[in-house]
Amino acid sequence: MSDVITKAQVITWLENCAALLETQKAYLTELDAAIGDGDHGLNMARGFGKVKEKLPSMADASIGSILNTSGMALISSVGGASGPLYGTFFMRASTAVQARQELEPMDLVKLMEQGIEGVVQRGRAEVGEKTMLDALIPALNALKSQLEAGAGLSDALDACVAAAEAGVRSTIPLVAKKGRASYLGERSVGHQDPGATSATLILGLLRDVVKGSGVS
Amino acid sequence: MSDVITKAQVITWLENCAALLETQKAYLTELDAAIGDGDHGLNMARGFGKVKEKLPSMADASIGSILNTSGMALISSVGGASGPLYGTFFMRASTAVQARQELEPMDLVKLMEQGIEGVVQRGRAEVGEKTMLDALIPALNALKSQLEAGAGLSDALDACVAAAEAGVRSTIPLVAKKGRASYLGERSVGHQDPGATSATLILGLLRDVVKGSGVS
Amino acid sequence: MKKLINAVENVLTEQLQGMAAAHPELNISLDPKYITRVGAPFAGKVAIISGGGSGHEPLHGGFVGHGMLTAACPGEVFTSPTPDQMYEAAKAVASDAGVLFIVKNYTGDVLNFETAAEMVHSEGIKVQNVIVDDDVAVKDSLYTAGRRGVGTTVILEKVVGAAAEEGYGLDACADLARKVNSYGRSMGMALTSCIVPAAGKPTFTLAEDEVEIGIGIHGEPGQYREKLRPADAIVETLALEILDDGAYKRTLREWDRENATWVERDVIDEPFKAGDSVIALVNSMGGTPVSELYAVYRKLAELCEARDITIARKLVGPYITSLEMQGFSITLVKADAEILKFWDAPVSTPALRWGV
Amino acid sequence: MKKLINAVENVLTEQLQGMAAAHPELNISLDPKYITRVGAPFAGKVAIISGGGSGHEPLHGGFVGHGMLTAACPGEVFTSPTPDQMYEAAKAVASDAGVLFIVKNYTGDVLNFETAAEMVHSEGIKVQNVIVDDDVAVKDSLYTAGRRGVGTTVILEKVVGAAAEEGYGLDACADLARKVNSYGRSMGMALTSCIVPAAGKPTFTLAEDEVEIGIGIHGEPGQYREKLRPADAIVETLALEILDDGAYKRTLREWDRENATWVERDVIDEPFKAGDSVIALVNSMGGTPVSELYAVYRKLAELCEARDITIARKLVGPYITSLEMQGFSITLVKADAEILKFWDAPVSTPALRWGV
Ligand SMILES: Nc1ncnc2c1ncn2[C@@H]1O[C@H](COP(=O)(O)OP(=O)(O)O)[C@@H](O)[C@H]1O
Ligand SMILES: Nc1ncnc2c1ncn2[C@@H]1O[C@H](COP(=O)(O)OP(=O)(O)O)[C@@H](O)[C@H]1O
Ligand SMILES: [Mg+2]
Ligand SMILES: [Mg+2]
Ligand SMILES: [Mg+2]
Ligand SMILES: [Mg+2]
Repeated sequence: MSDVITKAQVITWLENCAALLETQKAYLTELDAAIGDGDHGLNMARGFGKVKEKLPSMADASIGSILNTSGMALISSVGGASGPLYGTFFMRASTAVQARQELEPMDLVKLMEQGIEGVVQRGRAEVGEKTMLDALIPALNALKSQLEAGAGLSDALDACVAAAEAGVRSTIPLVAKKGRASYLGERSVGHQDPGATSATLILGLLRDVVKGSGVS
Repeated sequence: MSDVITKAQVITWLENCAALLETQKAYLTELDAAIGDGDHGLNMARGFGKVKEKLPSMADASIGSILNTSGMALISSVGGASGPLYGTFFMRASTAVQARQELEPMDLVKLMEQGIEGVVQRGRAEVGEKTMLDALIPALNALKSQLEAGAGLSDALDACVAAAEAGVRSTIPLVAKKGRASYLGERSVGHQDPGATSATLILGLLRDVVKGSGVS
Repeated sequence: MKKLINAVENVLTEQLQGMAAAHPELNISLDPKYITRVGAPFAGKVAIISGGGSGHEPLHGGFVGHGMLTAACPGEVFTSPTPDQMYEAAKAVASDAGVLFIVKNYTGDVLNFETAAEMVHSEGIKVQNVIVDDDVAVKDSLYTAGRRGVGTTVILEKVVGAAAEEGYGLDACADLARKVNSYGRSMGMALTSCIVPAAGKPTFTLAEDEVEIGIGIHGEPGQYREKLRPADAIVETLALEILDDGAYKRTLREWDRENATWVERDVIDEPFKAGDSVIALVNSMGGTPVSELYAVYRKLAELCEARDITIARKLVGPYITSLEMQGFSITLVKADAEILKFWDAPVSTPALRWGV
Repeated sequence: MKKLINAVENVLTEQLQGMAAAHPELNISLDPKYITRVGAPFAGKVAIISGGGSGHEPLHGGFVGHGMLTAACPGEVFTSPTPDQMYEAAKAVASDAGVLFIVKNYTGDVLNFETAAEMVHSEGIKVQNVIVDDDVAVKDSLYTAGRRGVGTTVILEKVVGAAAEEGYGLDACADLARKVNSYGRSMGMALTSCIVPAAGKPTFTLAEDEVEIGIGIHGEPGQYREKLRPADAIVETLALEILDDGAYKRTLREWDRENATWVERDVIDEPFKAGDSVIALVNSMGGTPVSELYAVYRKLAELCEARDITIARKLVGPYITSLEMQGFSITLVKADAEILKFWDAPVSTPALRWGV
């Protein structure tokens, strides 16, 4: 593998997201049923299903445009809290890469930084409140520090996904302070956050595609 | 026993009705639940409870007035189909005996004739339609024919009650054609009519009082 | 039994007390129980009085007010009221124009209202009774007490109440009521049973996949029980029973004021036919939410259109209920110009309000 | 699951089709889903748009009409609608006077409406969002997403809709909406759960003698579960939580039209006090019949009177529901002259109608 991410890889990644979220629908929904309203898996599968529908018409578009279209598809089809958050993530991420046809490693950092900034601005959550940010922010930090320390993209993405996975586990003992789960107060302790879980699945697929282990 | 019915006996009879219908509440209600709406026992107990409340103030009244007051109490407290029917029975019966202080055997016949005529006029039912008339009309016929044949009051009342009891049993195979039970059509077959049952209980108590076996 | 009640004996009284607290425009007597419009009697206007067992709310108390009922008499739950209730209510609201009793066709209601009519008449008050018997689930009147009075009652009370408000006399009100009844047909079904507070347990039980078709409004058994089908199929069954019902003939008993006696009247309801306009009521039995009623309305509208029957006006919601029962009923009343005019007239009651 | 539905996937679409058939005075778009008043946009009048998950009928679609909402956006059952619904609805009904978004405080609703506001703004349409957060069952806003938006929404939509009808500008409408929200408090309870069609089984289960206190409107768990008590005791618990609730402080995010950005606003709701007049809503969660609501109203009126709080207006019935759930909620909104004037103003919607 080379140290750039091609447009074809981005498209494969999004296709793989649609496939995986469909198979993980029940799992994510179950996590959400414990501390939310039991629709996160349905929401994500529906949303990425819509993203997948858009991809064929995007063959000639830039990466920025692909991400933007994906974000809009998520926003208009997911609903709930996660729809505008994931949608904002992708739409903001697109502005970091604009008309590019392939991404350098540090583009990925910028893309995630801007996406996460959008999620924070929209959802006003911070790390430790039992949300998707508990996976996304450690993942970004790991990616960035690895790349800055000179690691290759592949290793940096391994560290990124490992941090996201640790972040997901870190949500288990937390009391939710944002979203529906917050109404449960102490009763949210002991349950893994569904949004952090879906975020980690999505990052894992990116790593797989970049490392060439993802299905095309 | 003599061959007249005294006012005291009438009062005892009505008191006994209140007591017996209270104890038979569940039984009558169960019969009604099978082919009606399961309230006949409640209705009758409530109604004769009200009659009993009125009796103390009736000590100096005529038999006609006692029956009339009882009928009015039934009408204003029973509700349902049986309320106006039993109420009408007593109010019409009262017109047959007016200011009397005691009743000759043939007075009882007249009283029942007029009462039943009221029930028929109000409810427009006839024998064989699975109503209280299936007990009342054979009972009247037996009473009248026994007395006309020279029987004493006691024997005539025995025949009267026996005919009512046979009448109640005769309702079991009938298809109801009047009242709520009629909506069941064929499904009403095999069940004993609650109104015929309560009428027979009431006639039985009259016989007992007249024969001196009723509690005072 | 899970209900918002205190002691079972006080259910009705406390609900009426709540109604009185919420509606100062109503006078509510608790003994005997009746609900009247504040300000009644209204000189020159016929007083419209209805009544029946409780448990069908908002019927009838929720329809007392300007342009509809002058008084309502609530019996115990699913038990007809007693004549002293109608008698006292009539005395409270009757003007010189007289009193019209609207009576749903159940033996208990019919007999108690008849007794009341005699009592009211002997007070020198002009009184007339009219019967509502619109439930096509009851097929014949030769072998039964006749069709039950159900949803048409709501529409009749609105229309005749408006006519009385406008100054129709007693005979004109009674004629209009007879017409609305003759023009109206209904049928209902239950998804679940209901619990009469005094009984404490469901009146009947349905399996998780069973429904009861052709029910009345008292949790009484219906025509038959069947497996739950899609809404469209159920609506079609009920709507076609109504739309395809043939001429219905029976004898009704009415008070003859001149001769102070009861007379029999032969009545025939003609079937619906292409070109008719109707008022449609899609009614919840109490526990079915309005969202599901719209699914019912959707199919009903389609079926009416296919038969060239125009739904000129409609009412969708809980209007004649059986406590918390889930299920629905459909009522169609053929609507001519007179009926539509009075349907559209202002009404202001707890449950129906427009134009004021 | 016993419901009057056909295929689970079509529930919402078919209910909207039924609504469209029943209400020609509404335009109903099915993709994306939104309901608008026929005739909109209305020149010079602020368009009032609300929305939220479905399953709360008649909220919000049943409140579209003269004197109330200009448009409503129904999401999937218990799921917030998506921004394209609000965006299309706004484009369909916005006049020069702008658009007010009424948003119940759930993270999903808030975020989707925020996204929509940005989209609508970028179309050059004046837009303002206001939040309803009145559920006192949620105690703090520091550690949660804040109080949920429940019953006050109904009263706010009526009052602000009337103000818009009378020609209030966008800022005036928004100020009035903020005031109504600040003046309103609610709390609810469930006797039974409800079944989301797509789920096919009850969201939670309660034993035959258990109730859930402090529920929201999505079948989410409440504050606590307890044994069924008499109605009076339950009403007292809910009413006192509302009447005795202290000052409630939180930060709300609102759209700053000038700077096209989001700003935070600190808001404090003052407690009720002796001498206050209120509008009271006694609301059915869907499956509880109006008769039981009157038992609730009876006790509520008593408790208000004891605190010298006057119920100036009231609404008793199913207005903001959770499908077929049995239970009720109480909402009290302090009512000043401005609020009462707009409450009394004419309204003509499928679910609320008077004066026209
Ligand atoms: N304010 C927030 N900031 C970031 N993420 C949030 C926020 N609120 C909720 N989430 C995420 O959204 C997830 C729930 O999404 P979903 O179930 O699809 O929406 P909803 O809660 O509206 O049903 C939570 O698990 C959490 O990770
Ligand atoms: N038309 C009628 N004529 C005579 N008796 C009748 C008639 N209709 C009903 N009944 C009697 O009334 C009884 C039912 O009374 P009850 O249960 O108290 O009233 P309801 O049927 O209104 O609940 C029936 O068992 C029957 O004997
Ligand atoms: Mg969720
Ligand atoms: Mg009975
Ligand atoms: Mg009865
Ligand atoms: Mg959700």
